Amino acid sequence: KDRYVHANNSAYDTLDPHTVRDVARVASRLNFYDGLYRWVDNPPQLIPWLAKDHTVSEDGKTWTFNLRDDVTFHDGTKMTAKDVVYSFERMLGLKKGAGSLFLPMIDPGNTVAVDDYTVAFTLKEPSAIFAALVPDILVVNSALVAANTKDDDMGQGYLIDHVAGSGSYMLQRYDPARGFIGERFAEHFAGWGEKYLDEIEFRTVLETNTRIQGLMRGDYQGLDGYLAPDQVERLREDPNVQILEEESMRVFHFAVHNGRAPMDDKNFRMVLTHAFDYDGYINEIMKGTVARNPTIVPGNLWGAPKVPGYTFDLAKAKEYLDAYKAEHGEEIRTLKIGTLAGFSETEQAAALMQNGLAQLGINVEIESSPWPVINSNMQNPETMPDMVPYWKSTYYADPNNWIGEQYGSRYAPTRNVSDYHNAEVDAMLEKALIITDQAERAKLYEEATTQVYNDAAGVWIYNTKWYGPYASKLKNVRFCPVGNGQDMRWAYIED
Amino acid sequence: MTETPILSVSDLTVRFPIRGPFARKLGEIRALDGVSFDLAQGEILGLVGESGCGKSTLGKTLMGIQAPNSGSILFEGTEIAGRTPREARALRRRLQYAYQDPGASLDPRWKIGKSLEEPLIIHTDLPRRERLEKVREILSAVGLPAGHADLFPHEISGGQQRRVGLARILMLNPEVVILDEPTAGLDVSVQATVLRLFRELRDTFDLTYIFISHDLSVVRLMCHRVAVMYLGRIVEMGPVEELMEHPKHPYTQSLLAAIPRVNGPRVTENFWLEGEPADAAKLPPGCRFQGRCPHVQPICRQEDPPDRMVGARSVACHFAGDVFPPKPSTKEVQNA
Amino acid sequence: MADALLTVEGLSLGFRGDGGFAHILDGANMTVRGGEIMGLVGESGCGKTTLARAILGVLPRHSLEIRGGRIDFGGVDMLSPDSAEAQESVRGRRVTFIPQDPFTSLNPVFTIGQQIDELMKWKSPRRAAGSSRAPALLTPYPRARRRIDREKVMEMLNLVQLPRPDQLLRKYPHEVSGGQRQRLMIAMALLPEPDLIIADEPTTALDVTIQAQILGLLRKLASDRDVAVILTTHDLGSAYEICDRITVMYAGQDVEAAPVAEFFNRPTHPYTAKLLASLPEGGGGMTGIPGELPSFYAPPPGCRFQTRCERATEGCRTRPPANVAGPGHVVRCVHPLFETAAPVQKEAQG
Amino acid sequence: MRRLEIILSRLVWFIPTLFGLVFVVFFISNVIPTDPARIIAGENATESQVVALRAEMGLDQPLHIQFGRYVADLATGDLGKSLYTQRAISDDLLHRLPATLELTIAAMIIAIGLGVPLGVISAVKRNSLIDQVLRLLSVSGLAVASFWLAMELQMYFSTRLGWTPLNGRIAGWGPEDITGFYVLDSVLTGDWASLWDAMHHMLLPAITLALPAAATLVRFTRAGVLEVINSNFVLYERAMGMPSAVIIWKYVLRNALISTVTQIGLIFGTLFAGAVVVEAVFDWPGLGTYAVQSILQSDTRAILGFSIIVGVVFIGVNLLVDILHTFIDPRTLK
Amino acid sequence: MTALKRLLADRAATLGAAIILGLILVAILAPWLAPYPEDVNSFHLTNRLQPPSAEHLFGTDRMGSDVFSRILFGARITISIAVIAVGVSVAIGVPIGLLAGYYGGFPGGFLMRTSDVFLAVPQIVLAIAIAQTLGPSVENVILALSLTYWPFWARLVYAETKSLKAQTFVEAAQALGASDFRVMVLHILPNTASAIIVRTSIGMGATILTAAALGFLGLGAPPPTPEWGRTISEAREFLPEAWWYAAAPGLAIFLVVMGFNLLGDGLRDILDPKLRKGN
Ligand SMILES: Nc1ncnc2c1ncn2[C@@H]1O[C@H](COP(=O)(O)OP(=O)(O)OP(=O)(O)O)[C@@H](O)[C@H]1O
Ligand SMILES: Nc1ncnc2c1ncn2[C@@H]1O[C@H](COP(=O)(O)OP(=O)(O)OP(=O)(O)O)[C@@H](O)[C@H]1O
Ligand SMILES: [Mg+2]
Ligand SMILES: [Mg+2]
Repeated sequence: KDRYVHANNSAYDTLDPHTVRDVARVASRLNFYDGLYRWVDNPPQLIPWLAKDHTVSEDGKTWTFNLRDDVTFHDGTKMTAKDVVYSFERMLGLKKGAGSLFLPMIDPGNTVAVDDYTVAFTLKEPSAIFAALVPDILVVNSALVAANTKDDDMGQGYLIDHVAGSGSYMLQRYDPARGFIGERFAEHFAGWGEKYLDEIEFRTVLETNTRIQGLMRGDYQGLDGYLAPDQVERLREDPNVQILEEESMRVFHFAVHNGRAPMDDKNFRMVLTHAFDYDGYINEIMKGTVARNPTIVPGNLWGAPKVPGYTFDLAKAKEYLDAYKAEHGEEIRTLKIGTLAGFSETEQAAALMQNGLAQLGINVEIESSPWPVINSNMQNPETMPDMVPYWKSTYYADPNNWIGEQYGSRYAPTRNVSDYHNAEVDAMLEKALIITDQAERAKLYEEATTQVYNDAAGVWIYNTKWYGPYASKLKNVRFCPVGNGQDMRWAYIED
Repeated sequence: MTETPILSVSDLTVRFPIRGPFARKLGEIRALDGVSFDLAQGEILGLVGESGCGKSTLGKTLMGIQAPNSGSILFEGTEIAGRTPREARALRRRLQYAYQDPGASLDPRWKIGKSLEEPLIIHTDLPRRERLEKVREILSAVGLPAGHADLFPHEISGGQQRRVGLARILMLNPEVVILDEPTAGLDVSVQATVLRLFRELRDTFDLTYIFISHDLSVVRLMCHRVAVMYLGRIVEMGPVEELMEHPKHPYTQSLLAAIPRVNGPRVTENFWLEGEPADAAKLPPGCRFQGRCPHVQPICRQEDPPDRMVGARSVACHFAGDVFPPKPSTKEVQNA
Repeated sequence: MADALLTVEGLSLGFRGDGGFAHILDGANMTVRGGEIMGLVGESGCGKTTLARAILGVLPRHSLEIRGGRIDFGGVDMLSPDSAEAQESVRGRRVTFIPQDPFTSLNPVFTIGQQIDELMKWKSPRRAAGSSRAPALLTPYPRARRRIDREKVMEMLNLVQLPRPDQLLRKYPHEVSGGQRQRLMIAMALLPEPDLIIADEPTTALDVTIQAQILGLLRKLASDRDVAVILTTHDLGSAYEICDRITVMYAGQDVEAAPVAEFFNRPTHPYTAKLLASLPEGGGGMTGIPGELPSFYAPPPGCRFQTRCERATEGCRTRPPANVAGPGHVVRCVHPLFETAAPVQKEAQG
Repeated sequence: MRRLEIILSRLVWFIPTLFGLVFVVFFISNVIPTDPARIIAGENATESQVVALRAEMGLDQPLHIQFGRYVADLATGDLGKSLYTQRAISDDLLHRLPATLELTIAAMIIAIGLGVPLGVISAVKRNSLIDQVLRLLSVSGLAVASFWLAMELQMYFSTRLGWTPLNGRIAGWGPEDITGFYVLDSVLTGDWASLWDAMHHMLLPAITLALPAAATLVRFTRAGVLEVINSNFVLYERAMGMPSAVIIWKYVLRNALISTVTQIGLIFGTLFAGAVVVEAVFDWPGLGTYAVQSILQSDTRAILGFSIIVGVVFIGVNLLVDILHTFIDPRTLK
Repeated sequence: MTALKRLLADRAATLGAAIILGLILVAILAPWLAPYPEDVNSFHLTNRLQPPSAEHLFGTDRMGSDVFSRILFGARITISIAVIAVGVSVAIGVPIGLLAGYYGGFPGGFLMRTSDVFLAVPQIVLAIAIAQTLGPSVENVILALSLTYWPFWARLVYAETKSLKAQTFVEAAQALGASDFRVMVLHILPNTASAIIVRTSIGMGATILTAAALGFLGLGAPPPTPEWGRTISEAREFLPEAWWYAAAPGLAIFLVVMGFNLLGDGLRDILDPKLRKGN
């Protein structure tokens, strides 16, 4: 029996596919559940999954999906349109995870089962990104969930540690403190290749160092993909370990508070963009494992403009600073950078920025907080620190995920945390959201992004490469930035 | 002793509750149970009794350190029981208590001189120079070299500590001093010098003493009158010689018989008293000596005997004057 | 005259501490014969307890320094570490101990019965000689012997007039009164059927009436069983009560030893006389002995009383020999109050 | 009965102390700068969703009303839901409790087995070389930061030498779950391989945890023995010629243990607390790891729950110690 | 004077005192002692994670800074955390314990119950709860430690006061007519001093350990503060290769805590007459 043990850097505290939508807990969603479509490969590609195909109505509002008729859930029940409707309404009802992404586009009650194998969604207005979100419509076994619903909780109590899905693996054991074990679901509709993993175990191992040691010792066959370059380097030297390398879409940048002095002045923001040692950071701290990304949009995605990128140039920064001072006076208050506790790259980036600004006579304080704290602070312009270095990951492979969400007024203040408002940019972003022609959309995004770049609305640093550390024996890991390489149905072990 | 007594105590009662968990009262110790006596100016009243019979409690209650449950204490005609702290403080200057353990009554971190100075700081406005002057005077009065002012309590001997304890009290020119077991734990040779000191100080400073002791022979040497306590009560009181020669209470009788006396008859061989004092928390009804008394009668188990005057003596026994110690054994002690 | 049971000869020892060497015992001598009650008297701090503990071998080892002398109990050298095993079998069996403070000398967390059993397990007279080689903690207490021992214990508890002994055995020490505890200690001292009991101020913690009971009991039991007793006390009255002979110590030296009557009526050493006079009943009840004890760190050479003695001369600067002042009465003084003679040869060996 | 009364009077204190604890921790944790509703609502929630959720959770109520609700829930054993995972905190904590208890008990056993005898030896051989060495070691044991020691031990014994497992409680999924204590469960089910594996995994974390505790015990036992060894009853026992092994290991130790037992109660608490960092290093799936995770996720409610459960265990253990005291020290019943 | 002499006579205590003196000197003189004082805030990214060498005694860290220099500067943080937190705890705990012990009764009981509550949870747990609530910073660590540590002193002083209050010399002072304030401040407090000093010395060590643990958990000072606990947690990522990175601050903590403990032990022997007699 072939087993795969994966060491994850955070806990699988819930198996409910509809309440969370983060990369940390993607493995349970991908391996236990199926969506209407599925993202695969890199660059990400949508392939039909539970749905065979779909059509969009003339007005662009009604999306009709034709479902497969050979899908069974783990308990043997056949999957029908009813399950899809139930699942989607559940997502909207829970307002968590992907549900809250759909809520602005579609109201509850607008999803209907046309027949047993046809589902229709009627949106409030045409949406260019609905398609990108379709893989998030993970279908649960409605009968099973309904049977286990207590006090109108929509089965939350049940699904938190049970699986009611049709996915490639069936839940065998689960312990929120340790992780889960999945057993291959032989009757999966997509069938299985020649070789496959009989059992997958996803285990929580919080310590990076322990994960690495465990992989080298053979305790684990795969790790959570984000490793510091020093660690990647170390793993490379181990003969039992292979490092898969992929282009990724995870842009590391400083979100800068554009609404607060002194950053409300473009000259000062220019100071910031020129005060960061991009090369030092990328070449030394990241050991060259990442690529410079001059804007918020990943360079390997369509819609990214060709701009040179700002450089570390204190002389230039000084000029901008002088210009700023000529207008606003000598005095510059101490700036505050919020970092993510436990994510040393953010700390090191902050320290580097602090160092650069210190040489210009600007004082910076660093405050490190856990992600939930800083995240909730960022969502309020009052409490948003002056700068926050963090990553913008791929939730769906569309430029809107980056430029739209980070700098469009529609997303302020929840995801546009920079308090950046530019009517021109907004107009372009809004237009790109409702038209479906990719070429035209690409142009709009390039323009909008260039505008934001010229405004120096943030300090954009790099686009992550993905390094997948796996046991050498593990083959055929199909990496996709959306699933982070954790869709295990394709992989197998070769002795 | 016809003049009004300097101190007059009547029916003084002190009880200590015994508390268990939840502060529940489990019982009480009758440390003082209706104690009455008068003290004349210049008199030395001895107070004897077994350990735990309430001698110190009586002393401390007179002092005002311990509040009585009931009863009155007249000091020169004024009631001092239940005074406000301020008034009590004024009175305390003239009524002082010398602790049983003089070493422990001195702050271990203070030099002798500083401890002696303290009463003056509290009660007078004397400038420092005069205070130091008084300290020197008093040290020589109790027979200590002035250099001792710079020593710590643990650096001097027990006898010297006792002198310091006295000196500290004398700083306030008291009239009545309660000496609590002033010779306990001292060797006979040291004891003798300490006793002489008390005598001398009494003459010099015109003091009245209450002399608490469990050593009858010392009491006999020092006191005019003696009160014998047993489990919180004065069971016999009277002039010292008379009481010692002809004890009337069976307890006094046995107490006297228990003391080994050099060249006297050997008492231990046929000492008649059996058992130990009853638990102060569980006194039986009736006489508190009933459990050990060789003359016990039914009435003793029912009624607590009142104080009876037999001659110059008050005795708390139903049969005072009628009972005598068992005859000492005829077996003569071999003497040289 | 019976042969000496215990002989202490020229015992000289002290403790090394922060302040230097405290020379506590300086050539101390004592002889106890079988069945006699020997009073060891002297003022507080003169070394009574130290001498008693030296015999019992329980002086604090780390600071102790023995400078010379000898303790002999029935042929066993009680001082030399070489005869540790012989000492072990003497202690608790042939020599037992009654402590000063019955309140703290019993182990508070074991019942009285457990403690007596443990004692009898090791020190019962019925225990076969030549102890087993098993580690002490694993040594069993044979059932048969335990039964007999238990009977003897009950007998003894009755003898010391402890009421309801069976209940008493189940009690913890804090549950019985001081007088009863001291009776218990007497019983425990007698149970191993020893030849000598060392009682270190057994009544100072007790009241006079109880003291009278205890002293009487001790005297009676000791003479009934022909057990010798060393009774240390600073209460001359108690010593007078029950002792056959008395040894007086001053500052770590024995100064005079005499039969009890001689002692009180014909004190020959100036110190003894002054001590007796200091008693409240004595003539000097308010005089005492002027001066203070010499420091143990720098004692004067020779007789240590010389600093307070008005008869002292140059000759006192060497330790006087034991002169005979009467039958069984020896004095170490250059200027005795009564005439003394140099000892005859035999006495010196005694 | 006296003992019952003492136990009851201690139990009566349990409730107000616990209440006070909840009070303190609750109010402290509500100074928090985060908005729980926002965390629960998730990144994609709109402002109105957050407001609605806040109302639903009662977070718009004044603090004292929130506190009242919390206490009322607590009385039914409900510690609320984790802000981050939405799981019932009480379930999470109870689920992890056996892991931590198993580790702390193992550490306790090591600490007692090491600390008490060494303390006795150190006292008996006072001022000797062995005493000096033991004293130095015990001072060192208290000076080491346990998280650092854990890291260094792990680095050396697991990474470099490979003698011990790297992390976790067991290699596989463990024995059948009966009590949640792997050692116990493997014995109950006769799963000897798991027993061995579980103990092997426990070795390093338990030792790390036990070291400071053992050091404390050495010190307290030494002091206790020294105090007792100079007492009159030991003098008496020695004068009566009792074998010294019996005196030391039976009479003296039993008395010295009276104060040591109190220490053991306190130490258990510190072990529990020490588990926070040691578990984090060894990825031990217990309360400590949970606490660290909750810290990283700023899951106030979970930390509140964690503090309360540690408080309960700690107070409970001390209660137990008090009760034990009435057995080993008869004087308490006086 | 004599106490100092006795202290110097105790080898362990002298060592402890020397270590602490050294620590204080290092903290004060850090800018002069450190080979690369500027490395606290500046980086040499090309020089990252160098093993110990002549130039870098303890090697370099993830930003290429000199670990040794940062450790020296870390002493300042450690010292100020310990001194302030313990100082505040003493300032709160001692008066409370004194008043509660002296007056007893309901207020005394209440104060002690309050401290019971704080003692009911291991200190680090409470400190974690507080520090994580307030957010990570040195000030908050100090606040958390002070809030959780004062009961130790309150307890200690309470117990001492209660037993001293029962002592004859206190009663004697009262009997002489001394006011409560006088008795408390002049008689009782000085007699609790040695217990407080001993507890404080050992408390410093414990505080440093707790503060380091908080730093390790990410609840302490923000980067790039050279606080020792956080340095160790930074270093974890680079183990086992960069062993020096974690070893140096770990040893520093060990040494300092050891210093306080040794001193505390020594002081206990010297100042506590009860134990002195026992030895
Ligand atoms: N503060 C107190 N609380 C409770 N009980 C007390 C207190 N003070 C004294 N007692 C009890 O009151 C009784 C009398 O005590 P007191 O100290 O007066 O006796 P005493 O005659 O002086 O004894 P001793 O000769 O031992 O000094 C004793 O049983 C004692 O235990
Ligand atoms: N372990 C020791 N170290 C140093 N000095 C000691 C030690 N034990 C006793 N001493 C000193 O030896 C002297 C004699 O003490 P010992 O206890 O033998 O006297 P004692 O005659 O029994 O006195 P008491 O009548 O007070 O019991 C005292 O001055 C005492 O301080
Ligand atoms: Mg008294
Ligand atoms: Mg003695």
